[in-house]
Amino acid sequence: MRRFEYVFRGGAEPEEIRLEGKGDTWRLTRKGETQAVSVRRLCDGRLSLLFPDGRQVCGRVLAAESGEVVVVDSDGPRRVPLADPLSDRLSHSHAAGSDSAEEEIRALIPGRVLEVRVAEGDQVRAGEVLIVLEAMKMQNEIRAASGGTVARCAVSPGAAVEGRALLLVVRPSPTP
Amino acid sequence: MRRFEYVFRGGAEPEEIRLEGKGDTWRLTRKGETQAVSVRRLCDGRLSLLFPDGRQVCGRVLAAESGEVVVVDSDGPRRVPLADPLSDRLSHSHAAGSDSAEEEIRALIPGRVLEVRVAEGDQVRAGEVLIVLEAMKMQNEIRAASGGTVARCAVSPGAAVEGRALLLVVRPSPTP
Amino acid sequence: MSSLKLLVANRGEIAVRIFRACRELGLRTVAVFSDSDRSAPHVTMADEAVRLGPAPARESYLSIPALLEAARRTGARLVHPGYGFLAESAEFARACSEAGLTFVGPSAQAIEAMGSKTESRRRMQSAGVAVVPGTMRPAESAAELSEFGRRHGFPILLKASSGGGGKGMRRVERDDEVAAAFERTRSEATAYFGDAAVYAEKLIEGPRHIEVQVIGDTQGRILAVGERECSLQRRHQKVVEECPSPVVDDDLRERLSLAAVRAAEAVGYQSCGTVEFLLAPDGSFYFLEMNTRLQVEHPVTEEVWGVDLAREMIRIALGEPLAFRGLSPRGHAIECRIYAEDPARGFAPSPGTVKVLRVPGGPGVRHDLGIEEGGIVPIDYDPMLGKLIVHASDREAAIARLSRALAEYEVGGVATTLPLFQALVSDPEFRRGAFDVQWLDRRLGQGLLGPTPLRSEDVALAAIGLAAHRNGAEPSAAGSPVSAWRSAARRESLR
Amino acid sequence: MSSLKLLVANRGEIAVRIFRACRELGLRTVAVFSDSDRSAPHVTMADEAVRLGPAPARESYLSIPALLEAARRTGARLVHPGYGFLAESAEFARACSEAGLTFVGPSAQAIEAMGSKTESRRRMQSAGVAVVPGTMRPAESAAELSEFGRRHGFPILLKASSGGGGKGMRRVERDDEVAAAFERTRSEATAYFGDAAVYAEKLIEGPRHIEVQVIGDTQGRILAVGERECSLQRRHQKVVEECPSPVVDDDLRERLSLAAVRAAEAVGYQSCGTVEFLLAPDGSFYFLEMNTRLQVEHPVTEEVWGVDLAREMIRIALGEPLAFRGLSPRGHAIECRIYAEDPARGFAPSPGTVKVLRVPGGPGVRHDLGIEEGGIVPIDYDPMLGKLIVHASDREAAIARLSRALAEYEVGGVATTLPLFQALVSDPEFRRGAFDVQWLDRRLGQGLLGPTPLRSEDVALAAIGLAAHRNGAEPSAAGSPVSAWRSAARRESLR
Repeated sequence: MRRFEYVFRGGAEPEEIRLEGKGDTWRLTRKGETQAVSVRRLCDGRLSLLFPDGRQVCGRVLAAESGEVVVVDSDGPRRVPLADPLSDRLSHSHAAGSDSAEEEIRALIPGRVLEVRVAEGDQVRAGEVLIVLEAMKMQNEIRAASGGTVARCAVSPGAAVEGRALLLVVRPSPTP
Repeated sequence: MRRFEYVFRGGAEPEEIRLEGKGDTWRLTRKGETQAVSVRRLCDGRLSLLFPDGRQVCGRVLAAESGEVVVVDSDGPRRVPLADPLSDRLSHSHAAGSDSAEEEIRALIPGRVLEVRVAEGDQVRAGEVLIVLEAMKMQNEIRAASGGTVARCAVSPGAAVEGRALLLVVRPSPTP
Repeated sequence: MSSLKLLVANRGEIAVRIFRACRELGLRTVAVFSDSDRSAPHVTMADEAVRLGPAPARESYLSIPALLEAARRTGARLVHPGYGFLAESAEFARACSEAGLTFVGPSAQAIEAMGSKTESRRRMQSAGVAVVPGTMRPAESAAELSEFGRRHGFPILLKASSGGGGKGMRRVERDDEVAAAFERTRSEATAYFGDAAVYAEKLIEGPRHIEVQVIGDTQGRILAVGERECSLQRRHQKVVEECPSPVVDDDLRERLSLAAVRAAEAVGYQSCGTVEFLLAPDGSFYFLEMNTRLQVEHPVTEEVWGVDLAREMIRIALGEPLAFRGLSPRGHAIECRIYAEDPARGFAPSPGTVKVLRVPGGPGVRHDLGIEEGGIVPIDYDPMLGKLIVHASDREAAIARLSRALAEYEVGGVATTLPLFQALVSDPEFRRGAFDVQWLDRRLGQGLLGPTPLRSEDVALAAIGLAAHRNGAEPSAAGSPVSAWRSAARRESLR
Repeated sequence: MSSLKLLVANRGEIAVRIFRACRELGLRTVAVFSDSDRSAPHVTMADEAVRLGPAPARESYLSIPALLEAARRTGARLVHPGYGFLAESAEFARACSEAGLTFVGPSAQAIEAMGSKTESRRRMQSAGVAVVPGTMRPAESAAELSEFGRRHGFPILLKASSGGGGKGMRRVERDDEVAAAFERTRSEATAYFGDAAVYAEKLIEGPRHIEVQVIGDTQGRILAVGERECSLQRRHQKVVEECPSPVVDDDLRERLSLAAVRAAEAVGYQSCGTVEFLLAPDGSFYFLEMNTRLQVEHPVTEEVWGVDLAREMIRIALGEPLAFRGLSPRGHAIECRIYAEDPARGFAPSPGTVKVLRVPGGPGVRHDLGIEEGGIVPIDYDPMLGKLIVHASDREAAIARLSRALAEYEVGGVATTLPLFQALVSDPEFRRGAFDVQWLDRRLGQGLLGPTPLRSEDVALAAIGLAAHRNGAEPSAAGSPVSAWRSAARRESLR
């Protein structure tokens, strides 16, 4: 008998999910209701879940950033805000205290800087285009993940950058 | 530098094949002629060979009985009589001395015996149908690999047999 | 997506095929499975799934009570039998309707009428469809058979009434052979089928097996959708099917279609079905039987006639009229049935795990498969992995395409019939379309599968393959082998 | 098999596509590769292969000397450029003929004539094919542009002569904006293309991108083979193409075809080519440009019109006449370009290793892929993995089929544009066919890719996936995981 506990943050309130595994069957408890799920791992790594009422779902479970899991099934990839209580507390407290943490914006892959649309000190909105990078013959807009102030600008137009190279530093504005 | 030697028995005479490997390149020597072959292993286990004159072949190499190798490429699976000198000598001398060795005929998979077309003492020709087995809803004819005399008959019609179960023993007739 | 649910009382490629049609129609899919199929593709692709029982078919896919219970539990309103298993069981069709379920197929009456050799022959004759001359009912005596032979001319064929699939048949050349043959056939019939009844048919020499696809809707419209060439058989089992037949011209197609529609009308047929004919070299043809279900080889008709038969069959069961008035053919299609059988071992079954599955792509290539890489071919059921179907502008182009596709096709871990098809596509008689129902068995006897000559590249491949292993650190592809990637993927899927 | 050899001066899915056509025509295939492609599918499927040079295209796939040398070494008589790279280089076409090679494409003259915006416009006008009103030649002054705007009416579009792919364009609403816009466009043009030349065009509002497939043979016959709907573009890059267009009726098709054939005739076109038009909401259309090559989206035409364009293109280059008189369309086809780009990250390129590749099967599903599972998407070239093409009886059925196929499609290891297509098939405006060339960019801005709601099954899947790992000994499928099988297969392949 194996026991596990997770916190799901997809709803209004954090929700606790409990699991008890035995052989190919897992007892899943949500909102006080428990059901026995038949589980098989396919040869390509996917899991097939069969619920007591007959519903079947088959998909792959991938790790994402802490506090999230990516499931890939017939609807495509989707992020599930789920974590064990410890990492949940960590990532959550982190999120809470991260108002002043600076956001480092880096190049995903090697390329050439085409445009730099902001300067140090500029106020930027979440989703605003900061830099246009050319890589794999494509122009890629690099956007701000959250609103804030450009604390540092590490590159200029025409510059060639390596993968993971630092491009900008944005200091998030305090969350209201 | 890695060196290997093999005996190829596809032709009239046994032929020696020499190989010298260095990085992704193998120097292959046949009939006194040597050529450098560029070799890559693909992610699914196939090998791609590129010859100096530009010819490219891509296929999988599987082990078969000693003294043979199976190659699977765009023409489908094919047996190549190739072995290192030692196993070549072994399998060959074995073949030479195997005139009197009895051939045990076994069921490939579980099934039910439908017909037994021979009795102990019968003379059988190579390829002759000895037993008809029903398995996977199919009738399967089990044939003699070589000509000889039925030394023993271990089953009778209607019998259920397990995989690898002994069906018949055939004593090969001396090779002329 | 509607909440209407369809349960497929089957497994393998046909269950997958029908589920795909359901997806496209917006129906929810319900799979059933035996203990050896819990992880099979038809289960893992379904919206819902129900266990029927242990592996043996009679305890799972043939268990009518278990199937009805599965439908009840999931609230499925439609039940599709696929082919094989209970597809031609009037009892199952009747049980479904009695349980208030919609059986996706013809009426139990139509199944029954066509299920009986003698009854169907009777109906065909009264419908004016030619049948092979024969003693309708079991013969009382050898004399009866001699008399039949003298009237219709020898050779004649003695058949066990309960026989099938080529078993319990005996050819009789001359009158003076009848008595002995009658006795032998009776005893065999008793042994094989526990039924001594034997009847006689006129033997048609060098015949082809041609079948016509029919569709009838609940409004009473019945259409013929061209013929299929099914003469390529090994031991009376279809191996390769084509549409159209290389020997059927427009006029003959017209006459075959007319006869097929008459046959379907004779039983008030309201679904997809197939009327099988024996075509004699002189162009005359005779009704053999009607398959009251979706056929394994339905895809070649779909490709050439541009119709989705699986879809239409479901729409008809829902009471919808045929979605088209008439159809016209385009190009030529060929289907290869890929069985887990070893051509090098007399086509012995080769169950096991499919370790490698690389399938061709590109234009005019279709896959109806019931297995995935890493999947297991269970020993309990028909060993067909699925079908490769090619379609091109004409027969020659289709054969070229098939040859190209086979060169890209690799199945590892189990032996398959792929080498048979590779031999066929380069056989001059096959390419000319010059074959009858016995041709393939004859050709196999003549060494169709003779050893293919070794190219020097193959010898090099074998030698370097051996060496590359022996010396461990063998050359690797750009990146690491898939096995590593796979396990990486699995690690990630679990981190 | 003839000893005639064809070299494809390209890589990826188009090289694979052309090699398949060669196989079916009985031609020997010669691949060329850069250092990052030694193990790529187009190499491992070819009869012969030659290294061109290092990864960067200008040192490999763009190196005319290296390509000619490869042809010389292998004795290839035909050279097919595919698309991209040197496909529209008159210089390459000329170099091939001078080297005594048959270039599988139109004449260098035709490529040149259609390669120049101004020259092609001139020819179209004299051929009586409507073009978008514009100042044919680079403007000397802003005044010139104002005058043009006043004559044809605002808004107008300023374009850099050397521009393309949507870069270096500027919309001008009113006369008094012209001067400033002219200056800004000139400076951008200089920065981007090192060429200050700027011209003006009348701006067509809410246009669709419709193109017509043409084929001309060396006997001088030129046919139009229907249109393709290519309005679904992201930042001026085609993403999804259809055949036929949901807004083109028989009459409009007739007129488009006539114009396309005139355009091809104007340059004596003898190959497969595509004439692109801008279709205004009022039904008027204007010649945009002619692509003198095989198009990425050629498969949708092949599926609907039942013609093998890649095959015909080669036959024509061999001097053979078109294999058909006329063709007729059947059903509806849709192509999705699967790029290694991450929709969740503003479509940033996502190079890397394709760890998982599961593709759909069944009726009406075609794959033109340039990569295999375990393969690497190199950073040096266009990030398209390949194309998914579906074909069904009508547009609604084709969309249902596409939706079904996407549900079966999985690519792991690199992010792809598959989620974009999944969002599209359920978008009401896409389903109605109500879109123009700007629609997709607008729709993406409006959150087309909004987060899909989580089902309780997904949460269970996530939780059990985590747990099953944490506790190591997780449930396994019947049999062991493929990774194990794979390595087993590898062990055997080395024993």
